[in-house]
Amino acid sequence: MLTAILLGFIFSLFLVFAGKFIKGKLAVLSALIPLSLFIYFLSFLPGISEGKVFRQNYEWVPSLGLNLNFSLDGLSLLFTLLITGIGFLVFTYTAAYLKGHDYLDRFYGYLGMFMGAMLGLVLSDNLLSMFIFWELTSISSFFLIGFNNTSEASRKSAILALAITGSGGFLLLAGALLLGNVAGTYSITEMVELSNTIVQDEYYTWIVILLFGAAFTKSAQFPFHFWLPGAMKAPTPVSTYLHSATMVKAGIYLLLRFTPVLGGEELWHTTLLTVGGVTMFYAAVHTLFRTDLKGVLAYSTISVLGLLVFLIGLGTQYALTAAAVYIVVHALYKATLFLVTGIIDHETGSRDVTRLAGLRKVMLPVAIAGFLAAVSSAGMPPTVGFVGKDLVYESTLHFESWSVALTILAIATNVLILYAGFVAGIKPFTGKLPEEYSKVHLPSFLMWTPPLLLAILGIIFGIFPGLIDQSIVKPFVNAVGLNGNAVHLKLWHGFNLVLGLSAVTLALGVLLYIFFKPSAKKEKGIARLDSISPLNLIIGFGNGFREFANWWTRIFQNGFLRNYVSTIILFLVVLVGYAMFTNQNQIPLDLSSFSRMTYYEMIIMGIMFLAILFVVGSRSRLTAVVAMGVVGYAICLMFVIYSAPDLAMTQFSIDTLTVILFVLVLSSLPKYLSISDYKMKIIDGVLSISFGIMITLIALQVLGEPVDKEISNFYAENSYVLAKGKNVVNVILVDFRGVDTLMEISVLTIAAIGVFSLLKLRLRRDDRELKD
Amino acid sequence: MIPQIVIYPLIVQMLLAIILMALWSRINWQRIISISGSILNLGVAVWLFISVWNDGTLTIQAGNWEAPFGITFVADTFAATLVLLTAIAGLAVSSFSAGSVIKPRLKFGFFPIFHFLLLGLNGAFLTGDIFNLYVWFEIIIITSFVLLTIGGEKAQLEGAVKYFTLNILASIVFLTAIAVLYGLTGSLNMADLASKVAEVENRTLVQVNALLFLVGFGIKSALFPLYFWLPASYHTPPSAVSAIFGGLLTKVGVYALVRVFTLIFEIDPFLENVLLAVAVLTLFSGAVGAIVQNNIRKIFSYLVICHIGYMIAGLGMMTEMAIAGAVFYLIHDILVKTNLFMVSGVIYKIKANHNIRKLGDFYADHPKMSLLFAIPIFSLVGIPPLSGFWPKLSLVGEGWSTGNYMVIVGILFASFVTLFVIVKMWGEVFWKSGEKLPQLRNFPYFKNLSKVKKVQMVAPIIMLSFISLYLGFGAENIQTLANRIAFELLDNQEYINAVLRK
Amino acid sequence: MTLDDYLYYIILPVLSLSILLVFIRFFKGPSISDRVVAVDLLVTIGIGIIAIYSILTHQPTFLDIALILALIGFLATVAYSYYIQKRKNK
Amino acid sequence: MTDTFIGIIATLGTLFVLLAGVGILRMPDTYLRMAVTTKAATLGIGLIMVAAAIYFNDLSTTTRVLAVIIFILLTAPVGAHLIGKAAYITGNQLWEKTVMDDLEGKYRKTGKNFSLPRNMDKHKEDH
Amino acid sequence: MKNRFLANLLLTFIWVALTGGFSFANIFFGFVLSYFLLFVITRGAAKARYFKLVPKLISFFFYFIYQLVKANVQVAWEVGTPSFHMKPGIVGVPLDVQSDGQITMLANLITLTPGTLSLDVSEDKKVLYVYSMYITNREDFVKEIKNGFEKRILEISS
Amino acid sequence: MEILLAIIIGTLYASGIYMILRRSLVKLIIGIILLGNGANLLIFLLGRIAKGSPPIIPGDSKVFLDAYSDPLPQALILTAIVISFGLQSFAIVLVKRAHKVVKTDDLDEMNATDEYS
Amino acid sequence: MKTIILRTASNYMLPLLLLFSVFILLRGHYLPGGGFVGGLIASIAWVLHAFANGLGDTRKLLRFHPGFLMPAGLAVSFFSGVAPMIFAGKPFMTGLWYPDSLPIVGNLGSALFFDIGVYLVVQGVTLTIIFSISEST
Ligand code: NA
Ligand code: NA
Repeated sequence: MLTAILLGFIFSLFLVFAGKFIKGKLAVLSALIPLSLFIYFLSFLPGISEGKVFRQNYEWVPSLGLNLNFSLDGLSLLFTLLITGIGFLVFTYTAAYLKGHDYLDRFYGYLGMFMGAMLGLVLSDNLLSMFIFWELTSISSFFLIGFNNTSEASRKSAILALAITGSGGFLLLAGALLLGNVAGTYSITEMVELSNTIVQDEYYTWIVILLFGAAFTKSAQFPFHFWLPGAMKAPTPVSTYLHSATMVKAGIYLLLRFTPVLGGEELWHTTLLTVGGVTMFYAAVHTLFRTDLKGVLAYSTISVLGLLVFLIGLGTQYALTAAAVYIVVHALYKATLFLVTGIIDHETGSRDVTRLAGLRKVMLPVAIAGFLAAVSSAGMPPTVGFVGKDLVYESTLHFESWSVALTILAIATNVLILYAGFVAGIKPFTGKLPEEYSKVHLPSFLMWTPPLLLAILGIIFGIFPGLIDQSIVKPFVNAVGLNGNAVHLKLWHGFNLVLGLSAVTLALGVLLYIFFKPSAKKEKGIARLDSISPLNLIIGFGNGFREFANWWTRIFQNGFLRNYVSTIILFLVVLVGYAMFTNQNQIPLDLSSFSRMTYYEMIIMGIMFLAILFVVGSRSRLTAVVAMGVVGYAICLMFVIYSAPDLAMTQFSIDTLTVILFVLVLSSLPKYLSISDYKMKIIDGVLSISFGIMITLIALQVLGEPVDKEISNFYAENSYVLAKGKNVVNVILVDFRGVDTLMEISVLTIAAIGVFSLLKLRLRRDDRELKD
Repeated sequence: MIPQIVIYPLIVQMLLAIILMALWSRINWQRIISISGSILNLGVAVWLFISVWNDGTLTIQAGNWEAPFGITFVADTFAATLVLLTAIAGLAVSSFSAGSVIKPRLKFGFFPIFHFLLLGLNGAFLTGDIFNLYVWFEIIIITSFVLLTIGGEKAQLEGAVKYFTLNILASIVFLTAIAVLYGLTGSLNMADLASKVAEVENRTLVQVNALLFLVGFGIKSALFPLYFWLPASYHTPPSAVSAIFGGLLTKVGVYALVRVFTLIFEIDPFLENVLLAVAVLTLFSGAVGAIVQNNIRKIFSYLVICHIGYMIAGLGMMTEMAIAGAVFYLIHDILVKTNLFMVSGVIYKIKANHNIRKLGDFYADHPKMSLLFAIPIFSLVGIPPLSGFWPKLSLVGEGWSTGNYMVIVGILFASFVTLFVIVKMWGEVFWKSGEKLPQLRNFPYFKNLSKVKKVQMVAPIIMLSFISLYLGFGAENIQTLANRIAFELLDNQEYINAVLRK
Repeated sequence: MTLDDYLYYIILPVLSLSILLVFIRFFKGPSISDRVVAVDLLVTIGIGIIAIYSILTHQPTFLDIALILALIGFLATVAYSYYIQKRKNK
Repeated sequence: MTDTFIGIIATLGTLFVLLAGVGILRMPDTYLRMAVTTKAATLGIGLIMVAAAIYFNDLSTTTRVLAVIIFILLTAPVGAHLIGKAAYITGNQLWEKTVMDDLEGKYRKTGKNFSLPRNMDKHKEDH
Repeated sequence: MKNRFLANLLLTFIWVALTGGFSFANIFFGFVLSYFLLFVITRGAAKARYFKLVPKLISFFFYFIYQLVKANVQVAWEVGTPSFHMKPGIVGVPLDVQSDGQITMLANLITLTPGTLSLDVSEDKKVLYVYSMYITNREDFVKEIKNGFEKRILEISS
Repeated sequence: MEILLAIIIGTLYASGIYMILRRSLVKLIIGIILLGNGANLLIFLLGRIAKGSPPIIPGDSKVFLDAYSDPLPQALILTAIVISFGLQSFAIVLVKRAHKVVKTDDLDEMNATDEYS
Repeated sequence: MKTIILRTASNYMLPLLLLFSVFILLRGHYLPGGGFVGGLIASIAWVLHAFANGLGDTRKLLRFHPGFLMPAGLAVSFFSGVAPMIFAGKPFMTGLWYPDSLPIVGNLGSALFFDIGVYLVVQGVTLTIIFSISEST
């Protein structure tokens, strides 16, 4: 299975280096990859239908609990078959659809990567590796949606899609880690065993909310649905593959996968029913107001996704069987419709339903495919869509509460979905062919066979539901934790309530299709409500956030050095002040250990104090520099008094040198500015003084502590004996701590080089652009 | 036998700096010696790493004075790893500089200063003495001042004034902290301090002391609200300089914080709250800053800040797993940020512009290079399984187990914004068809450079990209390393025993 | 009264007083030259204080500092006057 | 005996230093202040140093003291000269009772400088 | 050659005095060091015949001390009493001494004497401008300097 | 005595920061120098001070006979002083160049690198 | 500055100060002083000369760019640190001592060479900085 997943990635990697080969007719050969994978997964069918689960384990990052544990059960198998099967058709279709495109190799690369990621996602038994593949589907879909990268709209939708699914991804990450934390394992199989404890954990609500966040964003549930219509900017093969058949179903997959772990609780059902219900109806209504074929399809897709969530929310055997069937149904007919739309778009250059008509005359096989798909989406017998819809009504009717309301909601949605299917699959082919499209011809068979094949499959499964009943649907239902034998797929259940509801649905749907015509006016009409649409709310929020970001950044990074310094000092003073004054066990200051105060010390300190004030208050630069000199000399005298001759010498020489330096540059230095106003001076003064007081207090506190002179004593005792020097300070400098000194002279050297280059290096004026 | 190997990374860099200084204006020689010296240094760093991996913490006492009397150099796994990363980034930037930095700058000591910087970094990672650490920090900041201002353009100087002032402030705070520490314990050796600080009775003072270190190192590692120097300056010097700055400078601060707070001070609840609050705000503030920028290097600068938050969050939670996450992120970040600034340098050399609104066409014009650049760019975002992803597992996971929900929110928010910003940048720079930019006179466009220079610029990007890929796909190895480092950091007895020869 | 007492209670106070007087001049200025003269004198008196202090503490080592002060204190004066003259020439 | 001797010399030296201190404070113009202080201080410090030399009474200290005295004798007048000249060049006013100025016109173009009241030059400082 | 040798010896002596060690090794080291320094500096040392110089130097020294004390007392009185009796001024003194060394020596001695201050030397080195606290008349003042310090300097250095 | 010294150190820190906040390039440098002096004196003070006992082993003995002051802080300060000197000289020249190139002394006008569009 | 007095004085003081600087350098291991202060005094001597005579004259006297002293001095200090590694297999900066004692200097050892390196570097640094500044104004 690892090989199966990696195949897609290897294929894309191969294209990076050998992309040229695939640009010609060889492109179609790449379809062999999904085909062979399809056959490979098909080979598991017998085993799966017998209830087996196939597993493979590889170690990857065991330290983080992340291993490539793959398991193939009924749920996974359905998805793998969809991914590879529809993948095969899409790969084939693309060879013709994008024939001669400059970046065909890239496109296939992204497709391959996406396929691999999708397979990994549905095969992972390890929650973390599942997350990895989840993210990879997002990122590869980003590249696919933005494939026409010079178009701004295309870029924007790609970013929007990634932003929404990506943020969902982070929720999944958080949820996965929390779940792993609660369960003590990342293995989903083990989590199923631990379901009872997980459900009772205090974090259960959190886990569910986070996973729902991930699933709803990925599967375009209200109010996160809006990225999906936007993603229709992608080339049609992408819309087909990602946005109808596979990627958007990842969220559904996630919900199904975790039904046995997290399901059965009130929170789980209510949320899913509400969100799914709202989504399916809201999106279905939207199809009425779309004139772009892809727009119609996008909203009907959202609607179906809502329906699936709704079904998972019902969670009964009927409902989950319905979900399984519906996944198949939808994949078949929606992929067909997308591919058909793609052909129409490719050949006529238009997707406007108000203008397209009568195309059956020029592309009959396509028309047949469209018709079959539309019928299937309408749930007319003998299509598999009919089977699916019946199961939906069965499940709503059998639900323990609100069954009437839920059924009505389902009917209303199905009516609208029917309408959408007809608009997309029938309307372009019926009626009178406009003049402008008379020259349109049937495209390469590579393009029209895939939709036709899918459409026909929809009929075959409808007539012979047994083909999928035992082999796929039962293991699927088993995999989500229910008994798959309870419900059997049948085309004909006899005359009963459900059949009646189906008939009502069909009748209403057809009536709607006949009397309601899509128009640009209606589309504009609903556009007036855009300002309260989730998309615009999110965009508005985004803009608001951007403004906030701007404000925040300008507040802190405001360009004024003094504000930066004040902020830092304030931060320090507040932190330290808090630590010092909130602490209970303050030790009173012990002054007895301090040395006697003498008048000469006091005079020197007094002079120093005044000199410092003089520096601060001086209005002349030179005076300030001279006063700085006085401060330095006072420090030097202090060093003499407190037994530090080396320091005194150094301080004095350095001070003199600093004065010399100042004096040398002073004439080319700016005037001494005194710009700050009175208020500023007060504020800064208060801040500075509190900083100074803080330092003084710390110093006095430290002085009250006992001293440990072990190290100094070692130096003193061994200075001559071991290091052959009597000036201990010097011995420390050149021997005990010689590394410090070596680095100190390096600092000096670097500073000198810096000064030298600052003063001597001038980039020539005409080389102002000469940057690097 | 004395493990002299501990000090070899310092010897090599110092020797290089001296030789390069002696070859003052012979820049061709300098290029050759810098690159080959960096290769040698990489060899030494690998050797050191392997030795430490096999034999455990190695120490050497400078001047043969036993600890705590002399200055000890300690190579534990953490230090050896960082020295190795410095060697890798150093080699990359050395080559990149040889190709990209213009002659006048090279003639004014670029390479010697650069190797002094690497010397400073190695020293800071290896030293076991707190005052000696200060000295290494000073080497680092003075070299960074010089590298930042070399060429003396207006923007450089404006940025440098702020960079300078705030970094000096950091040094002063650091020095103040050392003064307090010495006043309390009479010792400077970090292993010795570990026990001596624990014995101090006045815990308030110890806490105050820890806060001083936090602020001093916090400024250097660009934490909120101390980071202002970084966005003001990182985009002004040559890209080669931004690369080494972006990759390593703030990380030394992080290293110091991790070292000090695992070895010397213990994190009490107050400190933990401060660290975590600072971490979350750093994540937030950096992310928010990156959103509003249009200059590539400024975007990266804010992301440098933002991502420091991950590491501090890991430090603040103080569990083994969280620290391992922080360390993993540190490893990832050093390589990726270095690489990204080099990428921005190549883009600049090609287009002579840094504004993402004006740039474009990269995907159409340079498909292979775009693909290459995608590696560091998407590693930065942490698209799994690229390198930036893995540490988030540990960090978010520990956020849940320690109940620090704000940290989780911060991490996810920062990850999301990083994703958004990078994707936006990708769209603008690589996908969009850009404006027609005016051709600049005298600008050394990439296409006009000699083949050697092109190779010198692109090869390091390839090298670092491959290492990043290894980090991602070989995450198990890195995680094992990070776990070992975290274990050693939290159980510091091995370090202390190795230093004090107990 | 021992010599130490004499130095401590008589000589050192007088020297300190002198330094204070000079410092007042430094404070008052009014011109920069006056301040430089004052600083020069401060350094000179500092040498005297160091000498007395070295007697008081019996540490001839401190005389070395006096030596350095005598040698290079002068250079600051040179620098100031250099600057003053240069500025005037501009 | 030696102690008394040291005391006397130190007292003399200190008195000269005090003289310089009072002088620099009291004298009315820069030049007078300089004229009063340089020498007084030099002599005073020289005497104090001699006292120290006698006190320690060994060769190396004595040579060091001699060195200090020589240095001061060499540098003090040069320093005074430099500041004096600088003061003159920058236009420090001579005291109002000054009787003659042979340098007049060499560095300053306009007439008599010493007729101005004392503190006018305050405003000439650079701001 | 000879001058350098003398300078060399002088420096060696200062070295020995500073270090306070009269051993052969120290003298030798001082000699080598001074030699090296002089080699670096390459300057002609002052021309002087040392043998005749010594007695004059001694008399000069005492004259200087006398002047120093005399002037200091005068200044002390001026500073110490409440009222001022000064008649300050700047006087240009025409010079007979010619070499830079002599001029410098004269100027420094004048400065060291309280109450006077060498302010400037004219460009052509012919006039020394002296500031003095007590000027009764120009001629007396000039004469005092010329007969005092300048004459003695000429004696010892010619 | 320690109290006075502690106050002086506080004053140095306070005035250093105050000068840095004054918007003027020259004052900025002076502020940095004051802060540096403050930090050095703080090390000195916290290493405990002692009068009249320099850490120099007297002439003919091999070890200290009397009390001696702690040599280690002195060595540290020496290193710190020298490093500050290197930084200060660089700062002085940086300010000189910045003034010449940016043509202002007002730090508030030096904010181009923090601007963005 | 055009003043004969200073120029003449500085010509006498230069050798005196240089001599003194070496003296301070060498005695550092026993008494206050050492490479750092010694180097500063030497540089101050050169700076004084430059003040009095102009930079050109001082440059001529020096004969080489003072910047050269930096790598040279660093090399001296560095090798005195590395020497024990190479010759004795001891750690970096271990003191190596010549068995007999010399006057002034005392025991001859690697520490002295280290200090000499410091002395050279300090001069190189100070002079490079001051000369560059003087030339640029
Ligand atoms: Na030092
Ligand atoms: Na020494």
